[in-house]
Amino acid sequence: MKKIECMVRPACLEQLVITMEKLDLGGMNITQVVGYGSQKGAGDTSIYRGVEYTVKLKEKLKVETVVPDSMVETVIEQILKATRTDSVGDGKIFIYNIEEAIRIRTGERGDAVI
Amino acid sequence: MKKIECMVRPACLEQLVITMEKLDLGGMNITQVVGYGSQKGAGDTSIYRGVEYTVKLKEKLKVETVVPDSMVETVIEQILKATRTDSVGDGKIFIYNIEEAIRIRTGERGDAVI
Amino acid sequence: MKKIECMVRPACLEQLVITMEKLDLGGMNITQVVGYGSQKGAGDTSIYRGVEYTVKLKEKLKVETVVPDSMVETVIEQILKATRTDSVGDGKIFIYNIEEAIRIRTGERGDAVI
Amino acid sequence: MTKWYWCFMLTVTLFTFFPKQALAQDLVEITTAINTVWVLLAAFLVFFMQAGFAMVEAGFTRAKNAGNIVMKNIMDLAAGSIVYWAFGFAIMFGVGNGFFGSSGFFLSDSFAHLGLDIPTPAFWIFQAVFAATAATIVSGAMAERTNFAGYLCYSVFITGIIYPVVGHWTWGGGWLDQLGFVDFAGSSVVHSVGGWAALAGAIVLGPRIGKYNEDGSINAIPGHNLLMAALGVFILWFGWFGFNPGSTLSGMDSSIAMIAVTTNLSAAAGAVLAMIVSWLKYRKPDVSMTLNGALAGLVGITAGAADVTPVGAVMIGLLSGCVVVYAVEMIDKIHVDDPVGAIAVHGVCGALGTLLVGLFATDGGVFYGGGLALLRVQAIGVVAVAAWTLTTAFLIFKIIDATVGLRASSEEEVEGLDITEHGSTSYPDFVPLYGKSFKIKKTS
Amino acid sequence: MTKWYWCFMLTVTLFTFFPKQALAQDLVEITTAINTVWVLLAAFLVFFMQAGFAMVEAGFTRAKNAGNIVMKNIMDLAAGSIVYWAFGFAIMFGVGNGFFGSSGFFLSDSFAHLGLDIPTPAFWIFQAVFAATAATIVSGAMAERTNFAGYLCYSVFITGIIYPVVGHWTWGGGWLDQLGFVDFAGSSVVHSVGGWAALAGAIVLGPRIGKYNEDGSINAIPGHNLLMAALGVFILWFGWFGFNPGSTLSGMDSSIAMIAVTTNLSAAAGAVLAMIVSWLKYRKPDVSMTLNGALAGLVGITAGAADVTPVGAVMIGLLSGCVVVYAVEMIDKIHVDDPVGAIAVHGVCGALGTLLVGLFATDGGVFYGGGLALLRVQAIGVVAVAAWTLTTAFLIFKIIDATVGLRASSEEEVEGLDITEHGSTSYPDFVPLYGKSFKIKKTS
Amino acid sequence: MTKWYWCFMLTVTLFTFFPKQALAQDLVEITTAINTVWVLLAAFLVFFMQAGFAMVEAGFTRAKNAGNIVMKNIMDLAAGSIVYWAFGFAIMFGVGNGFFGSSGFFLSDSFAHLGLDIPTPAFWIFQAVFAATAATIVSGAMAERTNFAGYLCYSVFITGIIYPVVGHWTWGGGWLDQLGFVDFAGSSVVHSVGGWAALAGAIVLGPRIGKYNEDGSINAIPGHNLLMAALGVFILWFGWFGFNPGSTLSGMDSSIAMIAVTTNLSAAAGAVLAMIVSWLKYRKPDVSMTLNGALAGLVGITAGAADVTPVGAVMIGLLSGCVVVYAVEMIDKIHVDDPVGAIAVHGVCGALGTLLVGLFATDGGVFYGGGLALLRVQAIGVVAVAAWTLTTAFLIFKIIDATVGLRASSEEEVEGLDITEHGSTSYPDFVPLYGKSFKIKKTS
Ligand SMILES: Nc1ncnc2c1ncn2[C@@H]1O[C@H](COP(=O)(O)OP(=O)(O)O)[C@@H](O)[C@H]1O
Ligand SMILES: Nc1ncnc2c1ncn2[C@@H]1O[C@H](COP(=O)(O)OP(=O)(O)O)[C@@H](O)[C@H]1O
Ligand SMILES: Nc1ncnc2c1ncn2[C@@H]1O[C@H](COP(=O)(O)OP(=O)(O)O)[C@@H](O)[C@H]1O
Repeated sequence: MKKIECMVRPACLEQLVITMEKLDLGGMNITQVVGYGSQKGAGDTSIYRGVEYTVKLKEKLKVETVVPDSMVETVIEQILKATRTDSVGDGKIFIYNIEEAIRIRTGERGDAVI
Repeated sequence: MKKIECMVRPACLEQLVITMEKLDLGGMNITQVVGYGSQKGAGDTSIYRGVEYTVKLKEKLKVETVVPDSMVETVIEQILKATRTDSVGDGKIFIYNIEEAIRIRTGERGDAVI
Repeated sequence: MKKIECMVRPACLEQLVITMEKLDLGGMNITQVVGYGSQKGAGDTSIYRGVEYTVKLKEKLKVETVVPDSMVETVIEQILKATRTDSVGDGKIFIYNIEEAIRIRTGERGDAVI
Repeated sequence: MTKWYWCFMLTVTLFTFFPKQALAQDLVEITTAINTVWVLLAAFLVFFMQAGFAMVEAGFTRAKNAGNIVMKNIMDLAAGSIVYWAFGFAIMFGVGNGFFGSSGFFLSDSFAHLGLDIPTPAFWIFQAVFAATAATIVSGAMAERTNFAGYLCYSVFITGIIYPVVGHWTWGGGWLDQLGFVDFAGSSVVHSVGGWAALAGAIVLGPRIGKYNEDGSINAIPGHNLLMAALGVFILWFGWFGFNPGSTLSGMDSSIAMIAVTTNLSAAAGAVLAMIVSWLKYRKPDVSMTLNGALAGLVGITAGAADVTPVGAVMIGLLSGCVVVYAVEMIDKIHVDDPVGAIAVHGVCGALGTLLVGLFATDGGVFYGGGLALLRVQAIGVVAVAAWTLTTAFLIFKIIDATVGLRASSEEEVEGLDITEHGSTSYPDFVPLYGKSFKIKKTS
Repeated sequence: MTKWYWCFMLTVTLFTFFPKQALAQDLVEITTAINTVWVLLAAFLVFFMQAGFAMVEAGFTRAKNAGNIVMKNIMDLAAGSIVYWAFGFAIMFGVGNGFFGSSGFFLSDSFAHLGLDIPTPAFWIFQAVFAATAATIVSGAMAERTNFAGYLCYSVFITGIIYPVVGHWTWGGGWLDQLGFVDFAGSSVVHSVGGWAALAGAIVLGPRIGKYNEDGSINAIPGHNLLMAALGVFILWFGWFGFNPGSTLSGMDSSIAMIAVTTNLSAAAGAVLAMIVSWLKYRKPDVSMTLNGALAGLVGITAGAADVTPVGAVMIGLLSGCVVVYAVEMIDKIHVDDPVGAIAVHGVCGALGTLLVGLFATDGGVFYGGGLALLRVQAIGVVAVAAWTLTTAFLIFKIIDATVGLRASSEEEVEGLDITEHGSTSYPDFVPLYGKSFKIKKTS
Repeated sequence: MTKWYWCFMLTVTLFTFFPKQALAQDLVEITTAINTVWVLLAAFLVFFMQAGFAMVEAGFTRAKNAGNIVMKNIMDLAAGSIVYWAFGFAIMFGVGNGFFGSSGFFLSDSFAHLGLDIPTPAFWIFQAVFAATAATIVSGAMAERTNFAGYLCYSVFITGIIYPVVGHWTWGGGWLDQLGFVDFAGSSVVHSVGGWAALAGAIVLGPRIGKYNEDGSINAIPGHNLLMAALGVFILWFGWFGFNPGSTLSGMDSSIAMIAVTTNLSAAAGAVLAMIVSWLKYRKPDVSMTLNGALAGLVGITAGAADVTPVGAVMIGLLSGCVVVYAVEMIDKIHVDDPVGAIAVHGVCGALGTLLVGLFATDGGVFYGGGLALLRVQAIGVVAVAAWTLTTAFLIFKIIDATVGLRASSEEEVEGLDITEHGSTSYPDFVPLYGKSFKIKKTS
């Protein structure tokens, strides 16, 4: 099993959920994060009460889903399709290994639960 | 060391903390997430100002704790005990490997810090 | 690639971002979490409307950054510098392996994207 | 019959009828207008207290029930207005016996027997917002676990019967009135009625899940928005300037100024002392207790606002501010779960304030040489109001519980009443993110 | 010329001039004072409705646009006050023809032709806050996607021209007034004007991104803070007690009391019925619909507040509360995106309330034996107001769209207008954490 | 002594005493009632400004200090009311010399020397809420870093001494009054006093941690809830209609209408110009600056509300709205950390408004041919108020700092004053989740 963790723009969420649903993925989790990347607040100078400041951290969503090894590439492809806008700040996808998964409701383990 | 990451119902938090405390675990982290799983909003049609909509994403808590390899099974067992309600939406537990842990306060590393 | 995940005090965020920027890291993510560790609410008894209670969970920030293997030690060192206050509750750093990273904007993979 | 006689008669006649009549009529119109303007504006201020109650109650409870609390408050006001128009007002102020009135349903009959200086509708609206206040006090104590339909049933009963009967006793010429019971603006009639009904409701309902542990120890369930709660208290304090000074029903009555002063001083003293007491007891000045203290001072002074001196008002405020802290704790200790402190603030301090009139009233109070007569009457009133309200409210809640159902299921309570009762979330953008609840496609 | 004659003459003279004069003058001063105090306090209450609108509109929309909504509301009031002082008031109440006035710009000329019992400035401020109300209704329907500069342009036009012209027709002695059109406090003049302008605006703008799917199905975009929206509704209800009773322009007029009663009963009935309808239709009592229902009842009664009985008021409230639910749905179904329901509440229920005067007015209403005459006049008024407002507003919005730009870019809309239009975030601590937006160093 | 003589005498006598007396008495009672009703309602509106201040200050600061700000505001009002009753009022309005009064502590002596048309208690409550306003202005500038006990000490001093002394000078018959100083409703007496005390407090305290960098550059610390701040501004604007028109102390005074108009126009102009200036300077119309602009217009007009024309009011508003933007920046640039802009709004614009009376007063203003005499007196007043307030406030803050302690420890400040000072969290459900702070078992 692999966890696919991607940082995406909040506006992409709806499309992403639709995509995931079509792939019939077992599930996913979404977390509100603030991110810092190549964007680095470039060009985004705001002013609050006369003080100029750079918004260094952008609101992003972290979407995590655990999938069987076999599905990893398909999922990546679909995520790219759903979230790519070709402009800086689109985000990243990270993949890492999950050793075990357990469904709390039943206690069962393995690929079947995800 | 392993990280045990579980997605649970918000209502289980109190029981979970009590459990963790009894196990004398080093620590844990809790994050608010919204999840999407087998529940898939089934049966949960809401209406806002005359428009029917499905609540696709459920509020869950992500609870993470890093434990020595030896404790993994015990912790899983206890988590199951604390959070299992036998109804859809109970959540999942994922296990993965942590290569190193460092206590910021002292800089020390290894199993001792967790 | 490794992910460096650290739980730190909210007050350290600014210093941490400055540090990261100096290291010229590709990016990072910040999540609000509540943590439970050696602090265990010790000494922090609050009272709400006549009822004494212990604040078991402390607000922390989870800062995650994915870096090439070569940079791990430097980054750890810098994080320690930025966030260490030598008092209980400083937090932990966890390191784990990331198998792949993809930049959504371009689809490119590998160390180059982070 | 000489000319001078005619001249004299003319003069006298002119004086007797002409101008006096015109003048008298003009003056009556003018004083009526002043009284009407005053009573209406006071009624509007009292009306606004509904917003204060909603904010205090929502602020002192959890985010997952905010919408439900708002609904209960709006219905206390909306359904309450209709019910009070149809029944309540007739029972309270209609011609009747010493216990209840029975004429004037739907504002149909004359209310001339009241001898009002203002139009009946002005009196009605002032009384209607009072009735809504009594009703809405209860929603706070029953927050976060009540079945909405059940609550609605109760709301109809308190505005239609429980409150009007007590009102008739005291303000409608009933037996307490005839005893000489002093409850100027309703420490007992409004606040204690609300507070004791809240007590009955909280007992019948039982505590919220997670409030009390098996070993009897108590958990804190902090309210979700202290800033809103504080806004609510400011609004209530503001509205109270309609509640008390307005209860003269006359802008011509120059005591309205002193009533505003006693009201303000008592609230101030209540807030200060509740803060100090919480500081001493808990080592830190507690925000929510201080807010309750201000309300306690306001409730306490309501009975005697027109009958005490500023010094008396400060004393009443200090006592109320102190008592409320202990009352909140005590009620919690006997495991009656009142999330907002309504029982302590309105029930206990309402009774306290009514009794204190017997001590501090410049006319008849113990401290002003009046002996114990007034105090005894006040005590009778307090007991009678408590007995009537607790009995009827308890009965009604039990009946509702057995029929419509009073308590939400534990699943509903855990999930939050906003979603389960109303299918909505009060803060969809925050807990925890944007777009959490969007529809993809009905068929998917 | 005998002495008694002189004596007689003296008596008569004294009576004729001296005291009467003094008295009459005193009495005029006094009644003017009562009227002035009343109108001013009513104006202050109406002013406060701006806060209510801001809270309702912000509460019913998403957090990322809260600051933008606040800005639009403040500017409707601030720019509106200036514009109404410079132009609007002159067009509405200046000497003119049946269609518009044309004297008294900048409050310069005399307004003696109005025959007011109050000082002109008192009348002006009462009217100015009405104008601001009409303007601010629109901001809700156009929320979350409007270019701020474009909105400002529109705001100037509605307060300067669209609203004052309708006002002149009805209250300024214009043609509708002469027809016998009854719109006591502005169901049509204020609320329908706002509502129809909102309709024009929402049509020209188009829906928010993500509101309607390609297959025509509708998505819900829940408002971000129901508690704030509820507070807003309470504030509006409170302010309405200035809006309607204040519209007598006289505290001496004893009907103010009954007007307060009809206003309150209609609002109450509206809330109750909207709740019931939503309960039946959606299986759960909907919070936001109930809130809209209260407002619908208030808008509905505004035209006839002084001309109907309490029973009539309840009926008008029930009808408005029912209609508003269906109107909200219908407007959504034809894909006009009105995030807060302004068109349904103010446009539809404003027109409905105006028509219902033709049925329920005790003097001239169909149900009181008045025949169809009044109803016909009311219908003419409703149609005329709708035609004028829709035409001019549509035109103005189109012109703004073609010049300044009316719609925010889709990037701006997705990002949120708070950041893109104003460079600020309304809740920086919550979405999602402290210190999110701090400056490290200008040069870094 | 003929009969006609008697008849004549009778007539005259009747006229002289009888009716006139009765009439005069009635009329006095009536005008007193009108004045009392007016002053009381105005006082209630001013009271409500406390809620506005609390919301503005909490909204413009961080969530972790919201409860602390609320506590400071409530105590300014509650403790302030008690202190002003005990001392302040006597110092301000008691019989005394040109610098302070010294009779009437605890409202004990007669205040007949004031020659009021209203009962003393009505005057007292109106003045008491003014005193609370002056006090509460300061809490904003000292927000997020002040020791609560230290703040309480200061609060007692400003309501008990600093403010009453200035009040005595100007409104209590003191030396400024005798010079002909015009400060109708307190641009200087209330707002500048608050603003300069805020300046002294902010200087003694020093800036919040993280506000200024070592290289002198400035960081923005955005307020946590702009919607609440906006609500606060609406409430303040609403309350100001009590503050200014109420300061006639007479509802019979027909200038109350014009005062309401000038107040509103100045606020409107202030908001519009602050928006425009911020738009030009920062490329985007700034929400918080616009809100400050409205307040600046209100503060600016307060001195001259009764003495300027609508055009003058608009000019004063425009100037205030412009100046406040630059003042906020300038104060930040000299590293005085004022999170809510209290010094700029109340101190600077209060002084500005007082001076502008010397230009725009129709009676004596430079632009109305009055020469420089009035302007000079106004300048003397401004300087005197600033000198007195800065000196005494600075002294008191230094003494408190050295004894009770004025600044919270840096740990407390970082953690947030809600938790460290009051042991509570204002938004436990949001930052970041439900049930964050529950008790598991006392013994565990
Ligand atoms: N090395 C990294 N570790 C963790 N998160 C990252 C990293 N780099 C980027 N991110 C996340 O991805 C988001 C977008 O990345 P950014 O570099 O700004 O855009 P792009 O990928 O288009 O160059 C960032 O806001 C951050 O949340
Ligand atoms: N493959 C997955 N990856 C990540 N999180 C998941 C996955 N599947 C489920 N979850 C999380 O677990 C929660 C509960 O899962 P769900 O499938 O609804 O219930 P159950 O496990 O009882 O079938 C989801 O809301 C989601 O947060
Ligand atoms: N085993 C663990 N797994 C996950 N998070 C942990 C663990 N131990 C500690 N943490 C996180 O680190 C934070 C600080 O740790 P704590 O033990 O209180 O302080 P210290 O590291 O100084 O002893 C905790 O609040 C929690 O968020």
